[in-house]
Amino acid sequence: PDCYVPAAGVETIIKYERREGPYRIALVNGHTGIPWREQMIKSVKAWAARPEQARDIAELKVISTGSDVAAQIAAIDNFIQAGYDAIAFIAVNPTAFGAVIKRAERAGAVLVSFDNPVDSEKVLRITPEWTTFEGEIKTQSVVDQMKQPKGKVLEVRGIQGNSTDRDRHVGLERVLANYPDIEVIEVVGNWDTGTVQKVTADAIAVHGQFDAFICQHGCRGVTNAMEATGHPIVPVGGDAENGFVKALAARNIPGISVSTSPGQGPVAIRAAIALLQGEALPATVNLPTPNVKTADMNPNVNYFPDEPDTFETVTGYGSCGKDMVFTPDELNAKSAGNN
Amino acid sequence: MTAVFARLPFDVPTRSIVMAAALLLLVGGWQYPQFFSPPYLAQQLQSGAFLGIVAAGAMVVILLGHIDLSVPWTMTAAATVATAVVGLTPEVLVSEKGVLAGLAVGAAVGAVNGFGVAYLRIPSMIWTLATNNVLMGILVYFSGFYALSSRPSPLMSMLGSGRMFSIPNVVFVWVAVSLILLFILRSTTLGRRIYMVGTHEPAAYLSGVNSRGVLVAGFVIAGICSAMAGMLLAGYAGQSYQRMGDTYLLPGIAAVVLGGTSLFGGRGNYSGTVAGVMLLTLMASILSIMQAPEAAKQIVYGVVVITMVGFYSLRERYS
Amino acid sequence: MIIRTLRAHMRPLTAWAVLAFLIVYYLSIHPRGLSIGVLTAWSNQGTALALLAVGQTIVVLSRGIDLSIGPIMALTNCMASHLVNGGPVEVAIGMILVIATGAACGLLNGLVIVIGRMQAIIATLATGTIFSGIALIIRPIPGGDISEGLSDFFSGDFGGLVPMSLIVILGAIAAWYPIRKSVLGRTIVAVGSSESAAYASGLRVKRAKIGAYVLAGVFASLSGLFVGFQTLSGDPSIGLSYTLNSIAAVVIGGTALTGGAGSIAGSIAGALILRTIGNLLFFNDIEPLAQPLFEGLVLLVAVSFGAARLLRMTSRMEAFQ
Amino acid sequence: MPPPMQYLESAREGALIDAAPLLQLTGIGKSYGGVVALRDVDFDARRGSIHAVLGENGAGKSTLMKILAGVVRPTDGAISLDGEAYSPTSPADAARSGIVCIFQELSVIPDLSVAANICLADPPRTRLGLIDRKRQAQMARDVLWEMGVGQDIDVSRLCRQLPLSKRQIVEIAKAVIRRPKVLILDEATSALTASDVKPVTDLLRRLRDEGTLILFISHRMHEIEALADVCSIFRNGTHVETYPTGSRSSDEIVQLMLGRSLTQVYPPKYQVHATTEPNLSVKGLRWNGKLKGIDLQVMPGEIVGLGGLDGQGQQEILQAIAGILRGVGGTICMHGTPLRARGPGDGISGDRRFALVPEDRKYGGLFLPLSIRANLTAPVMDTFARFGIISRKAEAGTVARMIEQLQIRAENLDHPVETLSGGNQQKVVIAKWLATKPSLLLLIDPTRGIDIGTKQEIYRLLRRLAEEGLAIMIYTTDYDELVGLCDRALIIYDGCVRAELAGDDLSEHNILKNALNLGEAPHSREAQQ
Ligand SMILES: Nc1ncnc2c1ncn2[C@@H]1O[C@H](COP(=O)(O)OP(=O)(O)OP(=O)(O)O)[C@@H](O)[C@H]1O
Ligand SMILES: Nc1ncnc2c1ncn2[C@@H]1O[C@H](COP(=O)(O)OP(=O)(O)OP(=O)(O)O)[C@@H](O)[C@H]1O
Ligand SMILES: [Mg+2]
Ligand SMILES: [Mg+2]
Repeated sequence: PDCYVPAAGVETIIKYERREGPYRIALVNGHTGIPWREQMIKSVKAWAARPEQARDIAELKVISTGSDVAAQIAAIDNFIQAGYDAIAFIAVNPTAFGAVIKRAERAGAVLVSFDNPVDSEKVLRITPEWTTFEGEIKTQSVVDQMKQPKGKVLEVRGIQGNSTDRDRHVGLERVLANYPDIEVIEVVGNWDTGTVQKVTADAIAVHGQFDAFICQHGCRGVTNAMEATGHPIVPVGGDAENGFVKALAARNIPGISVSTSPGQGPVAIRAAIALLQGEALPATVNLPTPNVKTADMNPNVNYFPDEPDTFETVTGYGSCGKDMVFTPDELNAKSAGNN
Repeated sequence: MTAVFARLPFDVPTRSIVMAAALLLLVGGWQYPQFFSPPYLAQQLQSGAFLGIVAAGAMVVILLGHIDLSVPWTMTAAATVATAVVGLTPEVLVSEKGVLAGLAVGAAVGAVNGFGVAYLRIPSMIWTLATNNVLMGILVYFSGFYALSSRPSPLMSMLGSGRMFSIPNVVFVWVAVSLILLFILRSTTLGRRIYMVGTHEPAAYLSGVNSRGVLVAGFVIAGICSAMAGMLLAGYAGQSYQRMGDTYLLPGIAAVVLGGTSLFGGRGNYSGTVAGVMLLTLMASILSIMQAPEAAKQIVYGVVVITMVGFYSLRERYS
Repeated sequence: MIIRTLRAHMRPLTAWAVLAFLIVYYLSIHPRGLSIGVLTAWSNQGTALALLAVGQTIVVLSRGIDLSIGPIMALTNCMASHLVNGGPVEVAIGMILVIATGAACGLLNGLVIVIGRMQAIIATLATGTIFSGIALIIRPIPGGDISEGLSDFFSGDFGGLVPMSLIVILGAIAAWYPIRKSVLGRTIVAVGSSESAAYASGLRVKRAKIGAYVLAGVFASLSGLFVGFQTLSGDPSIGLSYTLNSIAAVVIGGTALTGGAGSIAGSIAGALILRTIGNLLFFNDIEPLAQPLFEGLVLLVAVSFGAARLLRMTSRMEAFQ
Repeated sequence: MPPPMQYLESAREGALIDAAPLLQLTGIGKSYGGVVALRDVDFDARRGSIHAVLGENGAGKSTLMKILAGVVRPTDGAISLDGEAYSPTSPADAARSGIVCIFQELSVIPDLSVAANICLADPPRTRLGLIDRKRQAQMARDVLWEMGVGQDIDVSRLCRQLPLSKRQIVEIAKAVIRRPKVLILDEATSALTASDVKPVTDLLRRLRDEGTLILFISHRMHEIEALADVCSIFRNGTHVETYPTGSRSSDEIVQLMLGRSLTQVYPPKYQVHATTEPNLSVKGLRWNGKLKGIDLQVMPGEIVGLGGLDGQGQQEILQAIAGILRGVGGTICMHGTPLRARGPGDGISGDRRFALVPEDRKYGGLFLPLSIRANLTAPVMDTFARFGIISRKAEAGTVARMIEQLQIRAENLDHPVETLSGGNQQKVVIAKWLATKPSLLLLIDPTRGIDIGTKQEIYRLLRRLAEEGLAIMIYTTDYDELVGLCDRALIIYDGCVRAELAGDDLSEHNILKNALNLGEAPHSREAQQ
């Protein structure tokens, strides 16, 4: 389908020999205890449970291995050994999977990596284009919503050492390079609301006022800090957690919410099935980047007053097909149920 | 300089830290004049208060000669349960049941920690690690809570993010917790017994102290402190979120030790812990304002802890 | 005599028995059953932790603790991703440098603890953050390159019979036993058993303590190298969970955190038990969201076995040991 | 009384001057903060002699020995060994110069075997540099046989598993195997049982005859008289006098040690009224194969001693009563009703109060770094607390009474209890338990390592308490004490009461006879002294 946009400069095509379904498919998640990941797992299960998909799937196995890359490698090895047809995973460390990829190749298992993709052309990689995500879309929109493109901007970064953080930072720098009158102050928020709030409040205490905020994840912390310190309303760019979007809408803060949806999970599984059915896909696929400005926000579309603040408002990639849309109720129904 | 140093009240660690913190403020203030602005100082106190409440609990456990590694998920669990209960009972005042529920979670976790350490005799470092993992497991599994609201109660919001006379309310909570703890440690039989059990538990048993009870009480106090910090943090952030406690565990322990409390138990003053919290908080925000890269922050952090703690252990040795 | 020996090694033997049971159970539910591939995947996963647990045990035997062991592993792993690649000579020099770095980190720990007279927990907590910081400097984000030949060698198997990683573990045991029988090893145990007695007996307490941390650093660097072979890259953030798990492995393996008594072999069993439990989840139908809970409960139960001694207790004073 | 200096002079003129001193101390001083432990000490000792060092608790004996052993650096003065300046930096360093010290606090390594402990400092190695376990075991056995205790100790056992007295033997063996020029025993015989004393004294004499200088600290006067060639008396951190053994009467010695005279060590005994109901009665007490059916009774007003060889179950009897042991069979009644204590805490309140003064004050009796005040009030703080809040005033009153009652010499009650000397520390332990007003007092070796003056105070106190109606049961390794202090003594052998001695039957001779189970093997050799 048209949502599998090949990444710029990537020519490689991935194609496997067609096999007969239904397939045994595994999903190997890394970190546990992160709402985004939980919602991702729920979306995958919700998607796989629908009758149209259930036909193709003989077995869906989901595993979370935690932050230990050795455990994740072993999990994938185990599924390869056990003869699963396809394994989708979010890499804990993008560079660690060279050896596994070789073993998968030998055993004929299809690997699909997404969200935090591996640094290898040999497996299918599905991911947002992070530099565009943070740069052309988020940063540009924030700058456009500023009164004039000058002054101080606070950049709230994510976990240091993570490749996503690196790419996002590059995206921001690329855009702001065009605005010499904008001074950027960087702080590290670790993608978690409390830390984001603390470092933002600290920065406000020291620098007085900012003319805009650009934040990666946990951005409710920025709006909270603004409110707590009585900071004037200025544009804020952030991701798409319900709490943040609610805050933008409720206090009419100009800004933008850009989403990396947990719907990446079902997209990846669908791609894996497509590969098993013999379809060809570009080696690196960039997902569309849903986003919405404050002016265009609507309740129960862009934010959900009845859902918790950690809910990811963009439940799926609608542009990738009707089957990629999930209602909150459908996801919640999946929460604690068994496989 | 040294003369002034010697004349300050408090013990050596407290004095050293206060000096170090003053030095930090001076140097920082010279670079960034905003350092002396009341909003900045208030902001530091606010950040410090969360850590301070965690450290208060950590100190009790450390005085007992143990350690509590379950802080991160105790905080998260208390905050999650509290906000979930608020979601179920949104009526004003009734929703404050959430606060009680959160405190109960903290006390229960503390009791389980204390049970394993005191009755099963499992080393606390490993038992509390296990309870921390179980708590995380429970929260991840039942993120059915997730379907509930994660809104804090009015009390939590008021205390966590409100201000009075432009001083953050959390600071008042911290002061109250500190006063209560100081009173417990100095003037109650429980406080005495905490020091005794921490000094040498067999001697405490042979002196007729119910050492198991004291251990459980200590862990319960710590659990309640963690729970309070978690709920206040939820009040501050306007929501509960997973991993909210991760950044408080090691700094909490470091603050206590920087304050001169011995990890072997039985020795330490609460004033030192307060000073330790201030120093760590100041250091963290100054580094963050200086835009120091993460690597530099970590290195500075480690060097400061080694220098300070090494300084007083050597000073104690050779004076 | 044999009974006495068995009794003296009760706790590590129990750990090995539990491990044997888990392995058999794991193989019995694995769709592929016993095969060299399955065995290799299993032992590869546990080896890094096992090596780390060996280092941690040595420190614990001296009644210390090394909370920087994970960061040392991360740091040496990152160094390896710069140094252990290229031609054979380069690789060899690289490995020597990596191990020397581990030893140097351990030496720093030992010196801070002995000369600075600091408690091990706080000293290594602090040095650990320093090592993590350095790791972040030399490798800001995961990546780098590690000799593929070595990787294939160490994460493969030996003649299709034994996983190489198991041989690595046996090598670690073989390397420790002569040390344990040396004066240094005995002094480490003596210091852990009673530091004041060791000092009063004229033993070189400081040297032994420093030695224990240096050895721990060396084993941590071996662990960092092994992770490198497994992942072909360096990652500065792998430390923390490894530190805590190494302590858990030591305890499950029957070494008392109060020092003096314990064994390397027990800790290795402890490490492999922890990893095998993770593996067991794969083919049991456990809800993914329940996995962390399950793992937590298993750890809780595993450490609770330590309480069994209380049942045999004939004097209430024994509880305090 | 002539001034001390004259004694010193006369000693110098005596037979001792024939050889140059091996060890010579001049002007040694040591202070810990404000406390002066040693002041301007001059002290000589010669090769081939057993030189006893006597003094009250806190006189500075241990500090002096620690200086010689390199543990403590003196603040003033100089030492010469064999004519050369000597200032050791550690016990290892001292040992290299030939000075080995057995410290007052045991220094065996619990988790190493007896053999490993004995060969700890310089183990035999294989060609690869590893420790040769076989030769090590052989060397250890050889030393133990040389000491005459070879049959008693299995060298492959862990020291943790040995009773205290055997650990002390290991400690001595560990020092002897190094063949030191100077061997220091700081109360190293205090935990030895009567049967172990003989081989050790024989060994020390042999070493002396081979030319070793033995510095010997003990509070057991009869040991010193039997063993020492020369005695030096210390008081209050100063060296008072040195004299050849036998040249002073014991009254003189006591006077020199205390600076005053001591009339009678043991207070007179009183008649107990046999009509009263027993305070404590124990029937058929069994535990873990170590106690095999013990029956005993203690009347109010009575002091009952438990005697016998060390490790026959005496301590366990007291621990069983206090509820420390688990799985105890038989009945224990106080005032006629069964007592099912789960530890000393159960004796603090209620109408059946008992108190246990434990064996090792450093391990079980005191919180060394905590204040004297906190230590004194540990078991009773609830009595002056309301809702768990301590009333400082009530506490101060109680503490003052305790200090007064036991004559505890403490400078500042807020200082750590570890700054007190051994004897005063022991008084703190007793005082804190008396404060609970027990009607049954159980004591385990309460006068171990305590000087004669303090001992006498403790004996008087115990007698006075008995007169006030307390029932007292005391386990002691000192037979003299059993005879002098107790109204009745139960001699325990192998977990059974071997004999009950009272009145004129209560003599050292009878005690020893029964302790050795009527001269049967294996301990018959030692019986004939
Ligand atoms: N009196 C003592 N009793 C028991 N242990 C001690 C004593 N003094 C020191 N130690 C322990 O022995 C270790 C080393 O001893 P210490 O520091 O005294 O050596 P040192 O005299 O400083 O040696 P150096 O001359 O090399 O500096 C310390 O870790 C300390 O814990
Ligand atoms: N660590 C210390 N701090 C302060 N004072 C001390 C310390 N150690 C000993 N002292 C003081 O020094 C004096 C001598 O102590 P030392 O232990 O040498 O006496 P001692 O003759 O061995 O007595 P005892 O027979 O009771 O062991 C005592 O009065 C004691 O109070
Ligand atoms: Mg002494
Ligand atoms: Mg002494």
